[in-house]
Amino acid sequence: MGIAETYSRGREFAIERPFALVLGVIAAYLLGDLLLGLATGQTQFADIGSLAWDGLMRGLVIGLAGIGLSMTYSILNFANFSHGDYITAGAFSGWSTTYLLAGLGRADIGALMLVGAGGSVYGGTLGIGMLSTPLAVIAGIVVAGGFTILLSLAVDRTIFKPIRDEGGITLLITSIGVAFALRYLMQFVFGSDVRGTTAQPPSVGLYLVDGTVFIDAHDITLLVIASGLMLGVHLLLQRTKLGKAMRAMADNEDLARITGIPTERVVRSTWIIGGGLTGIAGYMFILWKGTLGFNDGWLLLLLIFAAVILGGIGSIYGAITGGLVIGLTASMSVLWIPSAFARAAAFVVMIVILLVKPSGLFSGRSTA
Amino acid sequence: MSVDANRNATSGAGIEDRSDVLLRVRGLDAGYGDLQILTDVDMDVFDGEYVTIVGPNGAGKSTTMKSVFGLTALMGGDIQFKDEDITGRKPENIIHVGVGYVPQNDNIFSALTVEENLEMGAYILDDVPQDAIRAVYDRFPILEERKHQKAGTMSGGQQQMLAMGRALMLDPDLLLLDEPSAGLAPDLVEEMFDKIDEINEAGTAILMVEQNAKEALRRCDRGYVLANGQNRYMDTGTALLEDEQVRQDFLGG
Amino acid sequence: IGGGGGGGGPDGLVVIGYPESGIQLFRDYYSASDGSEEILVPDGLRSGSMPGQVGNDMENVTGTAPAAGGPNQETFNQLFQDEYGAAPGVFTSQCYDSVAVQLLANAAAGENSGPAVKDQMRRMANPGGMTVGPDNLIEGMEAAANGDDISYEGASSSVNFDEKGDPAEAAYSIWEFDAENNATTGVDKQSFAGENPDGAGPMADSGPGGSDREISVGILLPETGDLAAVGQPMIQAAQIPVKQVNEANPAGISVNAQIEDTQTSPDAGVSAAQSLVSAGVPSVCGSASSGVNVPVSQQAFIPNEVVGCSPSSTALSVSNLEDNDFIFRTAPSDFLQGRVMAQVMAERLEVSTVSTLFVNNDYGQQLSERFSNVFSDQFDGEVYNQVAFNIGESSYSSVIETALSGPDN
Amino acid sequence: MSVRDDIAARMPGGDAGLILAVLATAYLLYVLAGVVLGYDLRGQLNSLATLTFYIGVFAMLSLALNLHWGYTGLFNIGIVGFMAVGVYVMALVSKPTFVAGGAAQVGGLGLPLWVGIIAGMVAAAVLGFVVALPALRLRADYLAIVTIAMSEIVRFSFLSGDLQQFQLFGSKVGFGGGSGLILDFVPPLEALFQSVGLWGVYLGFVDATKVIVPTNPKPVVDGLVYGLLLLTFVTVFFWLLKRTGESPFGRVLKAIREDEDVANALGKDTDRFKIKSFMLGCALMGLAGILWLMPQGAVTPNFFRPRVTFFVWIALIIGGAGSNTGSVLGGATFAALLYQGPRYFQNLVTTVLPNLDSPPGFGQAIGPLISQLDPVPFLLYTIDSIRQLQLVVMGLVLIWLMHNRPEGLLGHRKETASVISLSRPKAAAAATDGGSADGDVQTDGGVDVADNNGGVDDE
Amino acid sequence: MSDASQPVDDVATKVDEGALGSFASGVQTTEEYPLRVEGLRKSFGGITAVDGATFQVESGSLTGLIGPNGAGKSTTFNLITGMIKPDAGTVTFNGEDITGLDPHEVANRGMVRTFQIARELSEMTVLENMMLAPQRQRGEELWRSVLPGVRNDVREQEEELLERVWEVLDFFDIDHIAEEYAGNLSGGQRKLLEMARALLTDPDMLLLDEPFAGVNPTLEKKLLEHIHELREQGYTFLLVEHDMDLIMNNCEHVIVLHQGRVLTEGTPDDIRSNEEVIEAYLGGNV
Ligand SMILES: Nc1ncnc2c1ncn2[C@@H]1O[C@H](COP(=O)(O)OP(=O)(O)OP(=O)(O)O)[C@@H](O)[C@H]1O
Ligand SMILES: Nc1ncnc2c1ncn2[C@@H]1O[C@H](COP(=O)(O)OP(=O)(O)OP(=O)(O)O)[C@@H](O)[C@H]1O
Ligand SMILES: CC(C)C[C@H](N)C(=O)O
Ligand SMILES: [Mg+2]
Ligand SMILES: [Mg+2]
Repeated sequence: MGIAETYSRGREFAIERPFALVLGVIAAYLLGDLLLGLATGQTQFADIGSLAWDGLMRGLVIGLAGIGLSMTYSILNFANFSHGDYITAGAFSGWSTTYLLAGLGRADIGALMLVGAGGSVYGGTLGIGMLSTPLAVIAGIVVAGGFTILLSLAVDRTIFKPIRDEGGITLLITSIGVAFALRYLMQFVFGSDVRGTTAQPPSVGLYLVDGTVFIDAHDITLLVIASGLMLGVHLLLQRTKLGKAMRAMADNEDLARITGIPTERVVRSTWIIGGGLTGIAGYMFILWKGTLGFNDGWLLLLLIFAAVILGGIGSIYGAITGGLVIGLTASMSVLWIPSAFARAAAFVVMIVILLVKPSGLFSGRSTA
Repeated sequence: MSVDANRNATSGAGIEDRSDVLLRVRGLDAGYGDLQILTDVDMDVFDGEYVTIVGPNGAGKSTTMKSVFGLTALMGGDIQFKDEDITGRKPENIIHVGVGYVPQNDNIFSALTVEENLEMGAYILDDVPQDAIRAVYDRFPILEERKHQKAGTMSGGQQQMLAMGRALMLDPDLLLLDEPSAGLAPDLVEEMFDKIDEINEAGTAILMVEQNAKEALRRCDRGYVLANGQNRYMDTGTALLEDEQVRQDFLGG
Repeated sequence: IGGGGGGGGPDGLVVIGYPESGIQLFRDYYSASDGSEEILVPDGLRSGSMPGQVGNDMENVTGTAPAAGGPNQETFNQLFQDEYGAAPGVFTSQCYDSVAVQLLANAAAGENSGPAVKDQMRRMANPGGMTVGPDNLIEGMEAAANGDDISYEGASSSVNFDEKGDPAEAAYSIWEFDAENNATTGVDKQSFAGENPDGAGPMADSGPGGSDREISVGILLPETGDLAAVGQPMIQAAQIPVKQVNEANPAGISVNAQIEDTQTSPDAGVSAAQSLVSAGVPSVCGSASSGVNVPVSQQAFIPNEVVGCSPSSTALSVSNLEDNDFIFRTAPSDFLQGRVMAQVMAERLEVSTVSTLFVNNDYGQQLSERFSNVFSDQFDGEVYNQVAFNIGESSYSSVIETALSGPDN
Repeated sequence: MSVRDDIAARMPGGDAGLILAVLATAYLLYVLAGVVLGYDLRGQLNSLATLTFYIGVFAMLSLALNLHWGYTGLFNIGIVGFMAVGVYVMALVSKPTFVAGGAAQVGGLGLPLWVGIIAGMVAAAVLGFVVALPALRLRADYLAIVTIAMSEIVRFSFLSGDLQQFQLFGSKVGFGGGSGLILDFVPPLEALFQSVGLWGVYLGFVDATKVIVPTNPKPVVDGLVYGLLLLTFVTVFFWLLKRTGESPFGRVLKAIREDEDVANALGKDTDRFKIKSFMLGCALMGLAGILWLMPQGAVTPNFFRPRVTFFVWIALIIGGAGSNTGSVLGGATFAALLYQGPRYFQNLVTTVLPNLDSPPGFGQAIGPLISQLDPVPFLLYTIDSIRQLQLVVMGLVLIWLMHNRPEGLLGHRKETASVISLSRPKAAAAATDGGSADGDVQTDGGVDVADNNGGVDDE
Repeated sequence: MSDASQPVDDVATKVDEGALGSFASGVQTTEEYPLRVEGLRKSFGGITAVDGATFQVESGSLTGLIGPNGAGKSTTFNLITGMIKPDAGTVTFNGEDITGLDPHEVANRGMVRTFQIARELSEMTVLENMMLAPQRQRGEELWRSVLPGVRNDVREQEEELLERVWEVLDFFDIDHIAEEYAGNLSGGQRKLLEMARALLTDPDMLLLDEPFAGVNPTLEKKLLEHIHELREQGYTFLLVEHDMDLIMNNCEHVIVLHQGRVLTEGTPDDIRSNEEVIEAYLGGNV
């Protein structure tokens, strides 16, 4: 049936079974359709391979950025709509650094710092890439993480902290304000143009049954860095008291304070971890796709929300799994539906999960 | 001994002079936001003492407790604990001076398991004191049985026990209990009071709010009656129990 | 096919879009394919920055675009170069022409009134009378203010309007990217003369003219949004005739040009147009993309009797607007460009199987449709897929995958 | 503690007075700006018509949102989705049937405009129902995410080539894909006046205005009349929602907002109430969308980006969620200051200080500031970019409001959810005279309970 | 759906049935045992909270439901009132099978519960909280509330309801906080509000989950008196309470729940002397 046995309570129960049945039928149909396509040669293995790889890459970015969102969502109890723009901010700060290091002496410093605003410098011309300018890229990653940490701490300090007691929706609305301000400030500074950031990275073609799947150096970089960071966070939360304190706070903040948890410090740690991952995710996203625009993070945000909800708010494994599911859905859905609906398909998956299992796949298994 | 209704609660029994004072609240004005609930409340707890606060619903009993723990808007007065001024300190710091608190509502982490709740009780220590957990389990065996259950799915009474257990993890000098017996089955009420006696006898001072007033006053050393956010009576528990006026107005005859 | 490897995919691709999304699209294309397809792009993607932004030389890409094929193209190029120190981009000459004709028509009309300017548009542009171009615009203005008849010969074309307000003749250049110099180079040119190369349609018999007055003109082009890269040089070009006139003050005439940004978005475009209407401009150079031009014309220009003359909106639907003759354009309809593209694809690139990837708006849809019809009907080609893509996505891998796969997937 | 503390109490004329005062101020500012900009009379009227238009649409939308959020606690951030469905369905129904050769790529069913409008509202309500059925069981923030995702799905659907054109009842219809639809039906005002047989009268009136606007007065008059029409709709929305709120129905909605389980345990079929409230709000959003786009001549899917939804939220929050008067005020303030304001500001600056040569990019603007402490280029650049900064300003306003006045301009106003005042009835309750139903519109809810001990009937 | 959609006009008609007993609008119970619970079972994951509970409640009685913490009392309430759905078993109310109905449907049939942990509607005033309670209000139909003309009916009904509301507020001694937001009440005040609100729904049967926990003894006494009064008018009460004195002195019938099952039932005296009960619950101190 494809749907794991899950215990259900109360009302969910009534709707779960028929839903599961319908879902199972749909899944079977899709699979059959795909197999038929493969058999008749309509669909090719290499197609599936490249789409799956593309989806995996996207999923890693979404998952990495999702961890931060998920953490702040559960601990501070609000859906942070400015998270997408933290991603963009991380990307701009990191790429500004990369441009500067890669292009120093070859172009105007102002143009480099503004990441080639208005077409003043091209990343391709500077030959930026993981293999060609590794130092510039690594420095960019570090700065992206660091800057986003500072940004999120500053925003928290000045904007979220004073109204922390007001409840999730107040904070949510405020975060929409932050998102607007941040996004268009970045547009003001860096311009509204989309710029290409890298030279074409070297790639290898993997031959897959009936065609080639291209995997390039930046795909590999993304894979390595994202999995490394995910593992790191897992260990951090598992090995320290922080993880437990975060869960306690997520649950009942007043009581957490009464039991002596330094809540402000926990909040800060949350922003530091979440912000850092988010900034790096932003940087890696740009490295992978090769273009940078002021809207990038915002466009990703809804997919990240989908991933986080899918996985279960507060769970880092949920965020990662959700990210992969959403990424793969968005990419691979074109095997069945017109590509115009690729993003829509990801949202539909999220809505369906919300109906079947509102608390997400990994509900309850929070941070550690 | 009967107490004059208008007499200032703290003026009797030579309380001002005792030197072994643990908690001293003077002239406390506090409330929520701009709304003032407490007016000029005075209260003392001495080393190892067992003090009960009773009073009608909405009198400000819980507010008093919360104020000691830094959870309300303070508008005046001061609070001393062991000669240290803790007025206006944050709750997460107050626990370090040796005060434990079991709130009236919302007193467990519902998404955490029972055992994790207990561990959180000892958060400020570097390591989880296994013996403290053991001691709690010995007191409340049901908690051990359910140690991996989500606390939020425990019954009302079970939650109350868990909350007590959590506050005991640090072996505090003063334990603030807000209606610890509410919702407990009679055997447990009894047991709970016995436990509190035990805890008290082991040296922990208790400041407790109870609606089960007769039982509470019977057991405690001293009691306060609070009404309308002000001190009304203060005396030994038994004296209050016997006071006709108090019985009539506050103890249901 | 997972990129170029196996068979089954088309040999050629037509990509219709704008630079902002084109960068991502081509990046995704180059990482999914070995670049063995012949790619043909129209005017929208003619931007010299593309190879630099894409990080690839884009050698397999050929382009078409309405040419700056007018008699006075060189003069304009020089003017632009002098003013801004850069080579003029796509549609810049059409911009110049649009504003220049409006200024002449306004001078001839002698009042800042939409209907009056409308009546003079063809009288100034179409043959008959003194020949005026970018180099002698000042004399032309004097003559127009004097009530003389004028035939404007532009930078982009001869600028003769047919009865629909479209250019009566058109030229297309075939171009390639020049990655070295961040530029595009024309490699060929193809001209069309319509049925009435001299234009047609109603116009005034004479113009009252008048001196010592201030002429208003609006410029409604995209400074931001998807067409920002193309739009900014267009705005610069549109300001050249204004500067020329203001410097020389022919017949005491000065120009007050009001610039508004459409943000390449219909609703922002309509508000911007409303504000131009409120400011009382009788004619406007704009708007750039067809997706904006149609609503702006319908909502703001036509009812308020303001002349709209777009320098670059090429969609077929613009010709068919019920416009009371208020809507003109100096860029030719994609009816022609679609044909040119089919021809280039079939004859120059010698490709017989293609897919198209088009930006999901008026321009993309209609051009893709037109191309596909001509390509299969007249050149015996086969069009596998016509794939729409939406602007502003962060990845186009899946649309590219679809476009590169076999027929009808 | 008083249930109300608000500005309206200090305002002569109460709520109506407050609304009028705000509107008057906005109009005055715009007239002044027009004078500085050198608008002629025609330009002035045009600019006021545009202002009225946006005040109207934002007031309507925030009223509808107030029903969802202020009353029922449904966090809907998919407003554009319902607007889109409203307009598109209306277009599908009312566009004339397809004829080849026109500018329109597809046709419609050619039914009268009012049929289309009703169909559009119904469609929006039905979409609301579809979203509501499953989503209403979800937490507020989940509902938020589902609704915004839904609005994107709607946009993608209208963008998609698959719905671009299809056959319906034998006519070639469709949603036009990314090109959108040309709204080539009879202009709404013409349709309206013709349906009541006043078209001739109207044309006569337009002719008469030639005294004021000598040439082609029609678009100007059309714009103004349409603006007034919108304000009429605002009044109708207001009346409808106020009655809805101040009733036992509204009371249940309020209870749902607070704690759904309690309402349910008290015997209220909460799902039904929520669905009704949600559908009503959605239908109104659909209508607002129709009224917004109907006169625009064309509609494209990308108009319906989420940011329009957020505009409506900002408008509502400025005014104060939970209050209908607040919603109107918020809509007006938002439209006048944040939505239309920056354009005027920028034009004013360029008119007053012409020939300012602002630097082309941020780099050139900030350079002199850093190297020579010369702020002029930066300021010029800032003014030149005011339109982008407009959204920054909106964001900051939102943050500021949430910090300093989360209850909105109108203050903490809780309109009592009851048809009558809830003060203690006099022992011998004054005989009720039933009150005139029309009186409802003027008083805006919950006349201070404490001040009104005397009468049961406060209306 | 339910009959909520057909406004019944009798809601407010019985307002003046005498001073304190005015909540009655005629109890229609004809059954001897309006509530029957049979084989009710519910488990959560591994824990069986209610395990085949079977009991019935006699018409017009004040029946106590007691048992150790975690015995399944609140869960039983939740199952009866439809807050959660049982795994097995049936609930019959006034002869009708109401198993698995939604809470509002149960409430509409005349059975209303209060919550162990009071749940007030914080941002509504006490008055609004109270006005919410009465069933089948005409104005709950949207069109009636909106359309001119019809709205006058609604207004009339509101006025009648309001009088009743004030009476009840007076009785529960919370009239002085009538205009306060419910969220600002103290723990005990919330309980009072909760019970007052439940009574206003005019039920045949009330399920009270520890209504006196945290209520001041003086007030408790007064409330009890009133419960007795209502009972004499024919209302049925099922009461969860841990205060044994209270149960013993007030209930005529007591059901003891233990580990989700009925351990025993009977008169207070039976219970008091039952070995098993003493063992499981009373701990020998009665
Ligand atoms: N968060 C709050 N905000 C505003 N007012 C409050 C708040 N909490 C309590 N109050 C008010 O403060 C007063 C005292 O409340 P408190 O909870 O201290 O009473 P209490 O003596 O503990 O009563 P109970 O025995 O019923 O628990 C009450 O009138 C209550 O309405
Ligand atoms: N949602 C749930 N998930 C898991 N276990 C639950 C859930 N709800 C209740 N339980 C368990 O079911 C048992 C019965 O709980 P219930 O709340 O009915 O007890 P109770 O008799 O009301 O106790 P008390 O007198 O302490 O309120 C308890 O052991 C509790 O832990
Ligand atoms: C500026 C151009 C690329 C616009 C395009 N020709 C269109 O009609 O949309
Ligand atoms: Mg209390
Ligand atoms: Mg219970």
